[in-house]
Amino acid sequence: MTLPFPILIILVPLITAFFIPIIGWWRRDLCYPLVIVALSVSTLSSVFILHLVEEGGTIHYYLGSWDPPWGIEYVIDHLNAFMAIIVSAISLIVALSSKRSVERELPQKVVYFYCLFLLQVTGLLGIVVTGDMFNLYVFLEIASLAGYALIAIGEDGAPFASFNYMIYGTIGACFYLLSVGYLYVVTGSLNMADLSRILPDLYHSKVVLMAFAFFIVGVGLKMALFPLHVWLPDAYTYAPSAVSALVAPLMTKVGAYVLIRIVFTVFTPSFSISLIPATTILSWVAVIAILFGCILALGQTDLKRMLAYVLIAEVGYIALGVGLANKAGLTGAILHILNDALMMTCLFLVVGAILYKVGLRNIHQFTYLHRKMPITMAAFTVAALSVIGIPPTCGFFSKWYLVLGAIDANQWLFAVVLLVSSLLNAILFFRVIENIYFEPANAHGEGAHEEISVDEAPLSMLIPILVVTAGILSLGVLSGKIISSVIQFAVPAGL
Amino acid sequence: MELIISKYNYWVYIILMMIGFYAMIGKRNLVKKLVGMNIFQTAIILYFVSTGAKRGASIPIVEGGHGEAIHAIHAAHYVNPLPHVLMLTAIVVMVSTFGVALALIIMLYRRYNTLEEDEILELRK
Amino acid sequence: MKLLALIAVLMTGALLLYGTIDMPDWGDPHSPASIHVSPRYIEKTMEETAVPNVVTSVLADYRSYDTLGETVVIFTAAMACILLIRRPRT
Amino acid sequence: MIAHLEDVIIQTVCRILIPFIQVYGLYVIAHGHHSPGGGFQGGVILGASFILLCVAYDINEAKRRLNEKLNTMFCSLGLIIYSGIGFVCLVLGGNYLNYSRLGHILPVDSVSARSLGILGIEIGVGITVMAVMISIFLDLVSRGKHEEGLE
Repeated sequence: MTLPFPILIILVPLITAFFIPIIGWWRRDLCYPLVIVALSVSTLSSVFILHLVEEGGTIHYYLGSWDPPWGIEYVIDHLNAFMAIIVSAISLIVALSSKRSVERELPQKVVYFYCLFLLQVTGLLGIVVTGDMFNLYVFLEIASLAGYALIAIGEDGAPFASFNYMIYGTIGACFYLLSVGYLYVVTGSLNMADLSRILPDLYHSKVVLMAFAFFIVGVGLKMALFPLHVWLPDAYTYAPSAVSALVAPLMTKVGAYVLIRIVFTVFTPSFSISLIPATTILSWVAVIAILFGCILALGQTDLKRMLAYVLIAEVGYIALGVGLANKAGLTGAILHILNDALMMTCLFLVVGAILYKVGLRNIHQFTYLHRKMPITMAAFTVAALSVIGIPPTCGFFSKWYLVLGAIDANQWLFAVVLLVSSLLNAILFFRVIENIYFEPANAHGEGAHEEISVDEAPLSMLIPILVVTAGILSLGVLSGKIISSVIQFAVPAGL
Repeated sequence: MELIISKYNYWVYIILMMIGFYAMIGKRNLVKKLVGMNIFQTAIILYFVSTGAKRGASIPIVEGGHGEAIHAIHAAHYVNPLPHVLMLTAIVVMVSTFGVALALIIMLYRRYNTLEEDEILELRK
Repeated sequence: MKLLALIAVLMTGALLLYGTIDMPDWGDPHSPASIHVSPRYIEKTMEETAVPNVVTSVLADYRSYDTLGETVVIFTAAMACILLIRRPRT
Repeated sequence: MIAHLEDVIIQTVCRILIPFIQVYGLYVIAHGHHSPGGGFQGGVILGASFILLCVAYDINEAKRRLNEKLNTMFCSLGLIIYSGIGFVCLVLGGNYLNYSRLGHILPVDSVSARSLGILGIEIGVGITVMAVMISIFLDLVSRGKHEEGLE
């Protein structure tokens, strides 16, 4: 008998989600604690499972006790466990901070909001731990459907943004499904390990080539890689703030995880790198995505929309790491998944706190905010420094590895682009920080100093922000340890 | 020519899928987009089911399963059940997506009183 | 815009058609899909699950976790519809 | 809004037909082992019988027989049955959804236990699908108000 921890990661939030509508009819205020408990159990299980993986190697869990090519299996290696911790921990933090803003923004729909919140997290976790192509599709759809609904209940433009997201998301998911079908018709298998065993004999088949191409397009749509990003800015700008903080860091990162799985596990590196120039194309697209995201972010005055464009650039970083396809580059990409998830959570939580407290989102109106909300603004500054890549914060280290990877691959241009993008990010965030910390010249009168007293966000929002900020600072110090104990095993062999 | 005749199922599904795909990205009416989405997903279902076919095989319900003596079962006598199972799942996913999409359309109609994309974009300015 | 869409659609269609050249013929009993995984479902369904309908035994037993996922998908759809358009009673 | 239409023929025919439709739905769920059918198909037929009731009478009539609260609970109940059966297998020492473990608590051998487990989850799926169909239909036709007839 195998230990049931792999399934508990999924099962606890899932079953809690079934009970929430029933309990919600009876007592509405029980929903929030239930969500917290379920996500805590899930987080603890995933931490424990990483521990097990470190000690005993890859864990296989056969659902229904059927052997892999026939049944569905859960495969948990270092990369899966790492991703599971990111997803469950970040969703726990976002859930903690969501209480006040949900009660204000959606007073009558708290029950169903939390039900869909849990279903979304379940879907993301299911994508992360599964070892079966079709099972991945099913959980992808759970996460997407919950995401469409959660985004659509935001402010004025939200339903239309969500509708567009749904059209693009469905195209992406269908392309993924079609590729699964293409691989199925030439191999007869749906299991990832089984596929990677059979596929090398078929690498010259046109079907496999098309399947690979449509995988990249489908997953690219889901993770908002540059030319396929059109749905993202609107959707994440208009979503309720708790939802932006959940979906923005996690959905794109899980997409990036699926990309890494397909490029390096289902297809071996020899196919993706040598046989077809897929990784080269991917890295060029990623470079354009980075520059495009940074430059368009410069033109935004709405902080949330600006962050959405920054997110497109961040997805570009991860795709660049995958596209470089060497050890340093991929280490940087996987480390950046973690760092970027933290940075984006922190930034979107801060935006949520500002919206909750003062209701402002135009960066030119942020004057005096540093006196009103000093702690939140300090957290914002730390996260901004991390996005730029200033050394003690964690953002520096993943960019460092990406630059190293670019140099290893003899692509000096990519290294230059990474540095230029840091510069652009610096301009971008100092524009905001300037508005927050430096008072306008004409307001240097006497009265301006007394009027504004400290009026911080409520504790339930402040503590998660502080936890994430502490994470950003401490992971910078710990990144060497994370790489040596987890990520170096997660990088596939043969690179 | 032989290529087309022996693989006509793929041709049919690709033509259907492209009709749906064009409606999804080319049409400006939201309901037409949804109809395109349905055609698109149905085409994929058609593709999957057609890959399960075997010439001269019967439906995948084992004969002699009703208490009579079980003969030797040959896989070649029954069509491949796995694509059918996968497509049951895909149909349900399709129906669910369609339901949520209709709910979104009702929300949009309540708010803007129109379902033309251009008019909605005009109103949002 | 429509022209752009048409070009994208035609290109995708051409790529898909190009991919079908190497696919097995329709109804080929020796295609890889018919000989790798699925024969076990058909041959062992009676002795392993006692269900003659192979689709049911695969759906609800061999790949039952997928079926759980798909039931969760429609549950999600119901919750989404309630969240989006049901008006709470005052 | 369409005026409330009382038509004796339609209502009588529906009253006669609906029980048969529902029995057929139950048959499709239960006979999924031996013929095409199963939880999804049967659940949709059961849901359709309620939708027919809504069309022939109005929403209030359908809600009198299956109110909103009960319906939402059915949505969850089916999935709780499904995941509960899997969880029982987990508690009995097997992997999740390994129905052969049910043989430890049921008076059957492990192969028949798998067959029974399949029946159990088909019932769960049927309940959820039925409730979800009704719920989505009611939300869509009444634009979420659940009060008037078909608008």
